[in-house]
Amino acid sequence: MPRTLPAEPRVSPEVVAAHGLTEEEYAAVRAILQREPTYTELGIFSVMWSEHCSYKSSRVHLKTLPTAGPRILQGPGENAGVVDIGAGLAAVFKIESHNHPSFIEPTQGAATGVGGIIRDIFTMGARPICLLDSLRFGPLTQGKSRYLLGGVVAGIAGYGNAVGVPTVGGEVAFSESYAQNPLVNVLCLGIAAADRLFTARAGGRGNPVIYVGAKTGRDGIHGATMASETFDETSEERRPTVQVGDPFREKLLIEACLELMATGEVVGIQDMGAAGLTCSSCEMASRGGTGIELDLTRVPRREEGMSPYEVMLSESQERMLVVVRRGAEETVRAIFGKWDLDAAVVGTVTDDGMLRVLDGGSVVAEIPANALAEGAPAYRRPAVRPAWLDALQEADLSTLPPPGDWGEALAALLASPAIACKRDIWRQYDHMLYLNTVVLPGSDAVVLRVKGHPGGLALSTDGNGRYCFLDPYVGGMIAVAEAARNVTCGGAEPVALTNCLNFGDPTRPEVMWQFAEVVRGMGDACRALGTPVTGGNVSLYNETLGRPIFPTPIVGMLGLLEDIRHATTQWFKGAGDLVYLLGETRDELGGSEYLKRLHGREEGRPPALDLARERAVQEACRAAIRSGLVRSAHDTSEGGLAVALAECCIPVEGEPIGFSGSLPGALRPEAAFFGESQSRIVVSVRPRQGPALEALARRHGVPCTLLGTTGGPTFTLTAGGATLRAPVEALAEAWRGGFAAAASWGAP
Amino acid sequence: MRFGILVFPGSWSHQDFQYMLGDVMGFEAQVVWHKATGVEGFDCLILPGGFAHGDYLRAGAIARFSPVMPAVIRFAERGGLVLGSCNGFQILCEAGLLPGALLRNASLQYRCQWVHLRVESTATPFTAALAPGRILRMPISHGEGRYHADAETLRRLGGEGRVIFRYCAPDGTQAPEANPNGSAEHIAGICNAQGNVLGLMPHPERAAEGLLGSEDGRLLFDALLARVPG
Amino acid sequence: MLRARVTITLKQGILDPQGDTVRSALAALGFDGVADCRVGKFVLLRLTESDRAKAAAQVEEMCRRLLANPVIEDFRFELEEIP
Amino acid sequence: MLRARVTITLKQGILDPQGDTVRSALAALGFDGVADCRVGKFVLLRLTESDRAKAAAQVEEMCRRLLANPVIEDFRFELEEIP
Ligand SMILES: Nc1ncnc2c1ncn2[C@@H]1O[C@H](COP(=O)(O)OP(=O)(O)O)[C@@H](O)[C@H]1O
Ligand SMILES: [Mg+2]
Repeated sequence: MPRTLPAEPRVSPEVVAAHGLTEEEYAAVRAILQREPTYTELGIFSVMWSEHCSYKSSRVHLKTLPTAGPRILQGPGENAGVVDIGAGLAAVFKIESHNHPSFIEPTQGAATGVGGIIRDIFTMGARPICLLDSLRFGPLTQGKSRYLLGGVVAGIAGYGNAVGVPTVGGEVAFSESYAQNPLVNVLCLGIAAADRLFTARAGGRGNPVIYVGAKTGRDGIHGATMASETFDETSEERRPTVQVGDPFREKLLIEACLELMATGEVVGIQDMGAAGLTCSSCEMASRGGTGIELDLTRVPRREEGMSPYEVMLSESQERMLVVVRRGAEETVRAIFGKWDLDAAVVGTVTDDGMLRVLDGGSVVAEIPANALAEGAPAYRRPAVRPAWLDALQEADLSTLPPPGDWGEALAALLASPAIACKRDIWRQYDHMLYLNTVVLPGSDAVVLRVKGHPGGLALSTDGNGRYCFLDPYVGGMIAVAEAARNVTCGGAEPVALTNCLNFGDPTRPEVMWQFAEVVRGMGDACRALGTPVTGGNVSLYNETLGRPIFPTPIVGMLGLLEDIRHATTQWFKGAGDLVYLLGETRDELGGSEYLKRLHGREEGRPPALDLARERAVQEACRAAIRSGLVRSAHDTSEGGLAVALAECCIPVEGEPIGFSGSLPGALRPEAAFFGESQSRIVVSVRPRQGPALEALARRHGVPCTLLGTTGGPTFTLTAGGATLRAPVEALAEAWRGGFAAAASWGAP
Repeated sequence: MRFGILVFPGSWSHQDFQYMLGDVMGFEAQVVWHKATGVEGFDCLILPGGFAHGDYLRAGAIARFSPVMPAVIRFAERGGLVLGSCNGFQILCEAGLLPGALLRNASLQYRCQWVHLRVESTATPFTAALAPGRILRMPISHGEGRYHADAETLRRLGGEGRVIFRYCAPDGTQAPEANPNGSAEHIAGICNAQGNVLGLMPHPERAAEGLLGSEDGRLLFDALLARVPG
Repeated sequence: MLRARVTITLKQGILDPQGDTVRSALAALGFDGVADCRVGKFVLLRLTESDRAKAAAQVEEMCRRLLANPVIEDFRFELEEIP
Repeated sequence: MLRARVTITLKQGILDPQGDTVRSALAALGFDGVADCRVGKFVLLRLTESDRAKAAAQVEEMCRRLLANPVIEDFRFELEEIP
């Protein structure tokens, strides 16, 4: 029976409620312990059973996602997913959110998010080689959104650059729904030897449990609980939970941990992320089927007078927990000493299944580890289709006033911050370190070579919250399909994905319905496209003052190139090439950027998705790339065909190349130009290779339409009896300058 | 030719230099931990990019006191070749091996991008085989690369042919838009009076393979090969 | 004329990696008499206001609204007369 | 105990884009009484030395060797008694 320290507050009903536990959950705690918890134990239960750590609302749905495949070495359940990429190598990757901290303090919130996801990767024994950032803010017409954007980008740059992991891609989108609740999702990928992976399991009774890294302070106590609450007016006052990242220490931690792993002495290793020492110790014990006994007096600290409660719940950054073979303590100390990092034996592995916490001589907590981890509650919460959805979906989009000038409408879309070139963001990130970036940011997917491998990897993050808002099932499918399509355009075969699910308060039946539908859509798309889910992260309670964000799944797709020479970009390569459209254009304007930007409406049904067609189009595109036909490939996404073609014309730097052509058929012009029909890819080929491409498409059963030719100073597209014409220079200016103008970022 | 590539806590380009010099160019290249006290046996030392000691306080300020630095200084004084790129350039300035200092970029933002450089002088072995005026394309990646020196120093550097690279437009002209960080006189790289110590903000190791978009970075080391055979 | 010397530091208890690193660097140089080190920002403002009380109120307001980040930083300032 | 408050600024004549940016940001917020703004660094050192003269000599030396770079920066410091 643990001793309650005299200084600890009494566990009253109010204290229980303040810890976010329901009455039923508290009853379950008492049933597990067969007594009242101490204050420290209450804190431990509260963080471990928080939504953030326990996935209590989402688990039943996540279980429906496909997670297995011949290439999958590790699916969900460890710190990151692992994919066999051949040549004896494995790609280890995962995406994670840091939405709530980034709203309170954008720079440090985003920075510590980067630090956290990097730790998840090297924990598995992989050297982190790249990051991608997926961001959502309110409209840039609002000063607060510009401030958050600037702060978040500075935070990612500040941490990622210094720690030496290049940020090679990402995406950013804007909507009023994120104004009080920005999203900051960061993906990290690392490379490991496929036969030298590490897991977060505590094994071997008597093995030492070693704390390594930075010292513990009162940082972010209850961060995990904060990420499990909605915001109100007082949120910005929750100062003490803000943590400051130290990329320098993290860099040392990466090197020291990889060096330690190479010694063969490591039994299990886990980073201290949300819920710090608590989460890492009970999860390692629970996964290993063992117990852990910790002595808090041995935990390195940087502040005086910290209580056991504070030490267990601190979320100080840049710390890891390692279990090594007995007798290897000195090896650990020597390696960490070389890197000027703390390493302290703080406990031992036991075989009684308990997380036992000692403070000096007395036991301050004693809980079955498994009850905290796998044993956390799981709910199938009520889910109800929102009543307002029908009206939104049925909105009449048949009679939209056409713009005065189609060319100006295109320029306006190209300058829209959602579509405009994001160079102003990515040039603040080192995106070339490690000499891998073969296709730089700016194209559909980033392509990385992998040293020691004949091919490489392509990556893209995608997720259209507006589509999901208008139809979560279709939106969920499209998130997967679009990410896969981007990777295909880069010349790679999509093989697996990680995802971050950002939603509102799960106790609202409408939000829960959105969640369930998005997951159902993602699962169907994953099965159809053969891309299992290797893990991810769920971020709920993304709402402020009762207004939830758009349901926003972010998919991070991993693609594999068997030959790095297949790396493909979206840009036309010269004048006189033929431009084709793979796929089909339908009358679909619902949920489009055109509708939002030019008509201020976020309504209608998102474009339909036929998964068989999607798969065929992507296969055709990859086959064409592999056979050497394709000079450029670019999928159509936000802004539709006209925007996609214009983007092919405009490289990030250098001279744009014109285009002239038409889309046959009887569609109305706005749908032809700007509708966002799915499963379409624009490719260019040398003139004499047109017939070969057409034959290849026919073999794949994919519609293939000759649109026109590249070259000249103008961009001309005819469709539905209308002609869109603009000087390609003017379009280039709109696309290249749009973002800086909207973000009020000065020129160089 | 044997290269020693220094590694400070927080360095990150040493791996890239080792790959470029060793795997791509076929030199012997070895990393040297900053706590080493000797640098015997090397013909050329590389101080790579990164954030040594987090670049806390000032870039390079703490690294210059690393245990290895006295040996680096002796090596340079005896005429050994030293190349500092990015953070390495900053450390060389802090250590007094090169004049001036590198300040925060005028944009106040980090910049990672391709730039063009004009070879201004052949006063160092690294550029001895290149024609002055030649344009090279290489990436930069830094937040503190704005070169500063007092007027007298700038005059001397110019007069003695010690400005080795200046940022320029693709056609070689100098324009403020082509200066990515606001450096004085568009300076991207300088050398010491003897010419054996070169510091530059760009990353030659990132421009050594056609796959990555440029092979111009190799030229600095090809030139070396031409001068010091073996 | 008045000049404000504003110093801004991270709040007590918030990790200051820069300060910690500088302290170790000083110790490595032999300066072992530094018990603690915090690194912050310094802002020097030349003011057109010549009334001390008014100037102080203005600077206080500038710190609150822009110069310091109230979430993680504390500030302090003094005014000095300059020619 | 003694505490040193060290302020470090860019030398006169060196472009300080951060100072200029802060000044414009202040002006945009309506603070138009700022004639000039410079942004520098602030280092707060808690010293174990209790003798003022010795402490001052130590801090002077720390500034010269590490805290400030004489090519670009000036420094100034004061000592204050703390409990
Ligand atoms: N926040 C960001 N950080 C880094 N790169 C970004 C960011 N936002 C966009 N990019 C890059 O800009 C390009 C276009 O992004 P996006 O418009 O999302 O493309 P797509 O519509 O093909 O998904 C991509 O190469 C992407 O990596
Ligand atoms: Mg795309």
